Amino acid sequence: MSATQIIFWFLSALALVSALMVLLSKNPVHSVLWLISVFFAISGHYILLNAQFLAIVNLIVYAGAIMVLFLFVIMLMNLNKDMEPQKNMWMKLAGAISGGCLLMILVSLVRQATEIGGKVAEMKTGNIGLIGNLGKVLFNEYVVPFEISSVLFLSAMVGAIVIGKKD
Amino acid sequence: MIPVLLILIPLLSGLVTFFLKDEKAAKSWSLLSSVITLAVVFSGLFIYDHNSESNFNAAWLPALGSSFSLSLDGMGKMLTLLTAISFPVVFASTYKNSYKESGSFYGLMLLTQAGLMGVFVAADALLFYFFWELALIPVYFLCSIWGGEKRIAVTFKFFIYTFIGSLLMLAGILYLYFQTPDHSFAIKSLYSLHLSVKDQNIIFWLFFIAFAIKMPIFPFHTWQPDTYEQSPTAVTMILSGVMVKMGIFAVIRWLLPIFPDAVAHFSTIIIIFSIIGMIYASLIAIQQDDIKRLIAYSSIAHIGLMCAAIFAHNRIGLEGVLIQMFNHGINVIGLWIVADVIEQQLGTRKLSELGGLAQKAPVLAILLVVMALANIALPLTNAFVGEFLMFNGLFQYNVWFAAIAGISIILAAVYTLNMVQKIFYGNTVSITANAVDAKNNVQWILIVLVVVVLLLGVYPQPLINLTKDTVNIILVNR
Amino acid sequence: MPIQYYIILSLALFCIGIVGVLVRRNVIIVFMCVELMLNAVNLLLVAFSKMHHGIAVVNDKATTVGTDAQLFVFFIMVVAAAEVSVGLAIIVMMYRNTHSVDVNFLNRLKN
Amino acid sequence: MNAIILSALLGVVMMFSSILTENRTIIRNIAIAGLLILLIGNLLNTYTVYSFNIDSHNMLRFDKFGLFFNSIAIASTLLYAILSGSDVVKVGNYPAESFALIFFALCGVAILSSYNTLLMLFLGIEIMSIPLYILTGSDKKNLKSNEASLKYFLMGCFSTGILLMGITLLYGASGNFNIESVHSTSNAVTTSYNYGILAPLGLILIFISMCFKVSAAPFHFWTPDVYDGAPSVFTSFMATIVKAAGFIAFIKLFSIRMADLGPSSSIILSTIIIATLLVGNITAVFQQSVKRMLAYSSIAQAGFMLFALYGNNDLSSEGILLYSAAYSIATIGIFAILIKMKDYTFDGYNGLAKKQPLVAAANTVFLLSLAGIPLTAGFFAKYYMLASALKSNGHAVLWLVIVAVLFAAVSVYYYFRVIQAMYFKEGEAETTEISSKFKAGLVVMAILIILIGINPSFLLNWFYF
Amino acid sequence: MNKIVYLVPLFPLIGFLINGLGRKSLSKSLIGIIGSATVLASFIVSLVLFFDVKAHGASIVDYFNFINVDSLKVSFAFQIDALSSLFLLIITGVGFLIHVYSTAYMIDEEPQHYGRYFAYLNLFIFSMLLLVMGANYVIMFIGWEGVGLCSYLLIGFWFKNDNFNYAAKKAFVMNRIGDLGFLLALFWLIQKLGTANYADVFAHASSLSSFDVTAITILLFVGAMGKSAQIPLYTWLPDAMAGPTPVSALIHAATMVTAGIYMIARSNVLYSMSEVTMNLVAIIGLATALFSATIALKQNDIKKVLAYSTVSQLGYMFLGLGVGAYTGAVFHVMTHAFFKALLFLAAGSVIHAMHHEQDIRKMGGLKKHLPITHITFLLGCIAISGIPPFSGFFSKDEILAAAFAKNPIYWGLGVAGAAMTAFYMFRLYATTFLGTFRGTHDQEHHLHESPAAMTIPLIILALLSVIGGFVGVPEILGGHHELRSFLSPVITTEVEHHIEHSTEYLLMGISVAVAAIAIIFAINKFSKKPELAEATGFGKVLSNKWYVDELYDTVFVRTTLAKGKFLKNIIEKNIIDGAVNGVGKLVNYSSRQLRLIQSGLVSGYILFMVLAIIVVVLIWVNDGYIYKFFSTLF
Repeated sequence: MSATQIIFWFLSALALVSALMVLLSKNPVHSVLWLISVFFAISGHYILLNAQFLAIVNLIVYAGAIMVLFLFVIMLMNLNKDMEPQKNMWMKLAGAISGGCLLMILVSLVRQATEIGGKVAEMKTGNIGLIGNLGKVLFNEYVVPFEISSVLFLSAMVGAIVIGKKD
Repeated sequence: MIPVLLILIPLLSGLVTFFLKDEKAAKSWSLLSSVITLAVVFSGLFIYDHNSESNFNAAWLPALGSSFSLSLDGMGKMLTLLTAISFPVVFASTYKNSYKESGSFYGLMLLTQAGLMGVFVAADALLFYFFWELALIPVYFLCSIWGGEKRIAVTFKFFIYTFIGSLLMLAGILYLYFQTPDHSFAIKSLYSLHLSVKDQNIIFWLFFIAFAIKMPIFPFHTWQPDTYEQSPTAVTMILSGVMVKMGIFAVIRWLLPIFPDAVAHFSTIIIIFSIIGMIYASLIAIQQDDIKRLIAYSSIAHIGLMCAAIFAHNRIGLEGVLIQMFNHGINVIGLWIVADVIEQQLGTRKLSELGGLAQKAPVLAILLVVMALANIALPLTNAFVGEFLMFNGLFQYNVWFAAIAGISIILAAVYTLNMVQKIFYGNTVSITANAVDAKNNVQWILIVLVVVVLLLGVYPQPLINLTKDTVNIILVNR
Repeated sequence: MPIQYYIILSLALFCIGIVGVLVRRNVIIVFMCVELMLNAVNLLLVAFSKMHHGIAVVNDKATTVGTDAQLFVFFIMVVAAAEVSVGLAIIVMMYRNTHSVDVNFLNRLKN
Repeated sequence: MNAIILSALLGVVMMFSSILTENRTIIRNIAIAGLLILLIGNLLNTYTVYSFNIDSHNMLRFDKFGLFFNSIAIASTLLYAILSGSDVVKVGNYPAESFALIFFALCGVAILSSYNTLLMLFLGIEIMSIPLYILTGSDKKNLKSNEASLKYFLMGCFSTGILLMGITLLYGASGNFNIESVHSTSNAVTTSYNYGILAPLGLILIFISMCFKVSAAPFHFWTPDVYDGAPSVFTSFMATIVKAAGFIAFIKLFSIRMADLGPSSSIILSTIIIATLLVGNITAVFQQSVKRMLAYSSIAQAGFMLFALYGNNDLSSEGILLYSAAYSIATIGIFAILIKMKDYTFDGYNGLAKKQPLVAAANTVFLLSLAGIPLTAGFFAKYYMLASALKSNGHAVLWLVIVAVLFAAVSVYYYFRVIQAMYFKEGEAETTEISSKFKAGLVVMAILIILIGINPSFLLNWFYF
Repeated sequence: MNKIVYLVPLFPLIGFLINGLGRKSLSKSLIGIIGSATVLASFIVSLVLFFDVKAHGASIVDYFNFINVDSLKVSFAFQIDALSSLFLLIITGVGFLIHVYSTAYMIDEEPQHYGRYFAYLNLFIFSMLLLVMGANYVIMFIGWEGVGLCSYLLIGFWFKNDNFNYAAKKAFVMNRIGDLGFLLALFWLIQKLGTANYADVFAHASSLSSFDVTAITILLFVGAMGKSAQIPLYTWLPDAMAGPTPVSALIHAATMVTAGIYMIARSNVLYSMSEVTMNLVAIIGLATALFSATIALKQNDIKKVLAYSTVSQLGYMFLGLGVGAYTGAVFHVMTHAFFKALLFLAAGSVIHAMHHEQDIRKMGGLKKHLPITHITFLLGCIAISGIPPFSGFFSKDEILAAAFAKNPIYWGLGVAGAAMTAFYMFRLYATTFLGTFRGTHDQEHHLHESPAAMTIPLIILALLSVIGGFVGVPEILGGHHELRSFLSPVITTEVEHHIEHSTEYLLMGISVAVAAIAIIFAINKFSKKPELAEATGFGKVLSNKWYVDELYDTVFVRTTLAKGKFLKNIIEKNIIDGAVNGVGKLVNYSSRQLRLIQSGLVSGYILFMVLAIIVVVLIWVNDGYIYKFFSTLF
């Protein structure tokens, strides 16, 4: 087993366990922290796939900005206790089972997919994930969506003000 | 040009009527308009009786393969005549009744007339469907606004019931449209269709249920007595005099020629249902205490016979149906007029509360008796010829069907005479003690109707000649 | 690595996210689970991007195949950030009005 | 391109106008003027006048269909602003921002009518949705509004996740984000697996997410609650223009890719159509609030619009345009009247015909149109939908058409309850003040509906012009 | 001569119109004159036609196409031949007398009702004339229903009395049952032969299969049963006595009820082809004759006795038809018209004198108060009893002789019936006219002979009853039976019976003797000690008419009403309308249930979505099998 494989398995296990812990922790703050751990694991995968730009952005935007925002809100609301009201057991069971079923069906279908049989993801090589290459494409071909996403931000901004401002 | 006028005159004058605030003006205006329509029909029958005058074609939705094409054949002429006669008769005989917001009332009535005329002259399936609905919607408002106590629920049932039918028909029309080689709704294209038997057997029912509800035949009839009972009588006259003919008309015009195999295949079952309906409705009519409901069930029985005779699918029966459509319209309107007079004057329609009216209203009594006799198809009244031919046609189809259906003529005598007896004979009761005879307008209208009844009873041949060409088309197309 | 591994990994993460949405009542955690779903998608996109690039690069050294997927991930992150700002604003608004973050607490609109 | 850029700019203009003025009437008028400019801009674009010539690298493609839909959407919004603009500015403390958000949403609509890659689809949906989350919650003190906004947001995000997973799987199979199918020329379809597994699976997930956006059952659950909880003016906007845009996006993608699902596509589609018709129509029957009834009815209407996917021919594309126009005009009208009512229950409409005959008449026309009664635009809308399905599938689809018409009859039941209340029942329908301009607007819309109902080419000729 | 044929029905029609429309403005005397004169005019024209037929034979006059559809051509045509011209004479002649009688009998009515009465009567004559003059079955049917209508109107003439109205309705409905049979026979003819004209039908009758003929004739006979009050459709006729007495005389004795005989005699060609039908007709006729005779034995209403007597005599006529003695039956129609009309009118005279008292137990000894009535009534009784040389003897004897030739049992039962006839007639006579008066003093004080307008018709009819039989004196009694030779062009299938002359004399002797014994017995029994108490035992069964009315009421009327009620209240309300409303309720119910899914909980919604995703994926995995399954459904 090569080092890549070891790292792959480690990161995968970390991601899955952390994701599960997001669900299972009673304390919201712990959930946030576990989620950050998932993001780190995923960023690790990105690095493994040589998508360095995304790995960094993921850490900065997600783990850094978004999760901090979450944490901030939780703290603001003083929710760092086990205060979640108990949910209906049936609902939990149904949720878990149906989620499991969905996973089972999807996985079994994917395993039958012959069109990707034997294909591999390039590890550690390939330079498309490098910031220079991405930047060129982003500001050439992808300039329209890039600009358009500014509208998205504008409206999110307006929304945050409209909704969030205390009258 | 004639068919266009037949639609346009009531349509436009109806729209104008909505804005007439004065009751008198609305009444006179609508009466005038309906008389003009009648004159146009007559001119179409006697003066401008050319092909060019009775056909009209204009582009409407070329992209959809539908055109605004109208044509008047014999059956169409007869039914437009019936429609054109009915409306002035209804307006004149209810002239003394007053309605709140009469402008809207008469406006909606005239819109109904436009719709009915359209149904009878449309030569394009989509157009036909349009008029079919156009005739329905004003009636919905008429009944719901000016009807009796339970009007809202009852009319709503009526509306939804018929609307389901017409939607199914729409699905059928659409299906047929895509089967035509030139993608057209024109009646000619539909007539020349050669559908597979399997297709016919499905689409047939889509059409037939729509028509069966409209006619109505057993077991699709339950909207009818309630609706007749709850509607204002003027509307009931139109409903039963003209509107139920839409169903029969449509079966003849749109069903028989297009689905010959399905008609042959299902005729027995439909005739059986029609006959069950005849007996069934007659038996219930015997038990009715309300005049309007009684006439309603009687009408169901008569329509059942017409439906059975249509599906017997022979010339004699079909000819009988055609002339009976006209005759039944005249007769039933006459009965409603009497029912309306009684209700307006005495405030009740319960047979058990009436009696002895013949002493107070002899003229009305005589006129009703004639109408009642026409209702039971006594010879030398108009209905006899129709029923004679229809039973004849049915007999040719199957002896037993005719025999069993014939029981209804016995039952018809029972309930009709029962009604006459309970209203007019016996001693007067408190309600009828101070009754007076019908007003002049009603008397004259009824006399006119009675004359028509007798004239057509003695000499029905003009009607038969008028509709001969239709029968030829229907039977030849097979 | 075989692409199947990545697919299954990210499907698993995706479904964990779904289960989280289903079983948790704390609206913030529900929202976090949605973010988890988006991250699963991101991971898979990058993996696919590298897969397609790996196939294309055999023929053409300078190929840019796969860039679009990585940019897509970028846009997903952009959108997620925008969504989070709006979402947290909504949650804060709700908390202000009800002092609860229970997703089922507000239940006036039904039937 | 004009519409996208102009609407974004106008959104910014609206934002700034809130700084310049507090007068709500002025804000409304600016918005109306802006919409007018937008409409003109889009029409110019339709007739080959490009004010902005930007190479989108084939990410956006402006065809007649999309541009025409844009015109319909913008014109509908214009009508909406004229009729209900004064009510928009009454909601919350940010009148100008509300309009700004509407403009941003319109930007999303414009993107959805012209997208050519899945990326633009995704962005379009988000740009359209995020303003709506906000507008839904804009009545901040109202718990219903809060709840609606939260539900909408959570479920919207969830469906975005599904959409993204679908896009990803599709990308995994094909290596690009183009909406055209690479397999479209392949041989006759015999099994569902002809196109592999990843691509169809991705398509199914996208399909489901789109179903969510157009509120097709069983992905409709957000609709009644959100439409009910949101401020009525914004419900009006959401239920009409936004929903129609969702359909346009849906059809744009699946008219090309539906076949990739193989023969089961039609069974999936018909299952969803029937479920949608069933849920929408049946549940609407028992509602007591007109607003909630309209929410369910919008689900039912979506069921009919899904027929366009079934047909996938010239009739369906014409039909969906016609449907959008007919449905939008009628619903905007009904909501405009609803907003004026003091009581949103059916009983609240009792006797409206006596007090406001003109309003009641217009409302009747709108309701008749929604019910699909002939001589109204709604009839031809439904007609086109059914015809398109019958045209391409003929026999096999007949039963679906029959089911659809039966449900249409059910829909008559609840639409006519309003008519009954207005005309046949006694009561004192209380309304806020109704200006004569408002009435004039209603009359114009009613006439529009009847004109299209008599001859749909009145509208569709523009399409071919 | 053909040119005046239309005048025959036209006159009464004119009378109907004048009296009907002018009943409020015309004076009573004018009404009476118009009513009678129009019938007299018809009678005169009929006489002319009669002699014309006698001289030149039959003719058909075609007026216009009544119904002309495809191959079916029904023209409005009259056929004047021996049979119809004879009936014309009977109808217009007896009709005229009864009109004259009525002018006096109905004089107490208000003018407008008086006018109405004559209008109805004229309308009846018109319809009856159509019935017999028609040249095809359709015209006959028109008259057939027309007379039924007039019968209805006249039975219910005093419409204030609900019992009369019920009787009228009963008559009409029972007639309609028969009419249905007639109609079906008519359709059968039209289907098989494509025509309803007598001439064509009889010419092509041989092309009909024996089944067709039997069916047609039986169905026609059903029609005759209704109109001519045969078992099982006879019960309306006694009830029909609710009408004014002249009406009973005209319609329910002399003319309308004989329409059935006319029809069968007219269709003799067809009937003779079916042995089954002939036997059926004979048996039904005989049964009716006997059955109603037994009932007549115990009736106490003067008109009821006559009514049952009429039913019984009609039974004889059918017996005659059934055994092939068509002429005999027609002959009996004629003589019966004379003496039964006479008896009814005389009874009317009695009732008139008794101030509308009809119970014979309250009469008695009227001989001296009403001499003319008494004599004429007695003559009528003798005539009906079949005592030679009164008219009834010849006609009845001819039927009985033919019956003997066919089957001696028929004859035996016929004679028994004749004996009963003689017995009840003279019971009636003795109770009414002999003995002492048993009514109130007031009634006795007012007893008086009727006016001339009433007695003159009585006298004329009495004369005819006495001599009317001489047109058909059989050859063994030295006659030539002119009636038979006159009718022979129409009745082409008369069964020639060959009985030894000695046997025939013996038969005559026996029947006359039996009748005479019955008469003497009856006079003896009832002139001194009339039967005043309510009958007991078997007599009670008879006086209650074998409880047939009750039976019919239970079996038919009530079950029909019950069915109607059941259908109305159970089937219509619950099942059919219930199904319709049930769909509505189902929608409503499912609406209430379905909206519960909309639980308001986000996690619930998302759970549904996830499940739906699973389902959709599974459908797809299924590779279109579901699709194929559905597409094979259609």
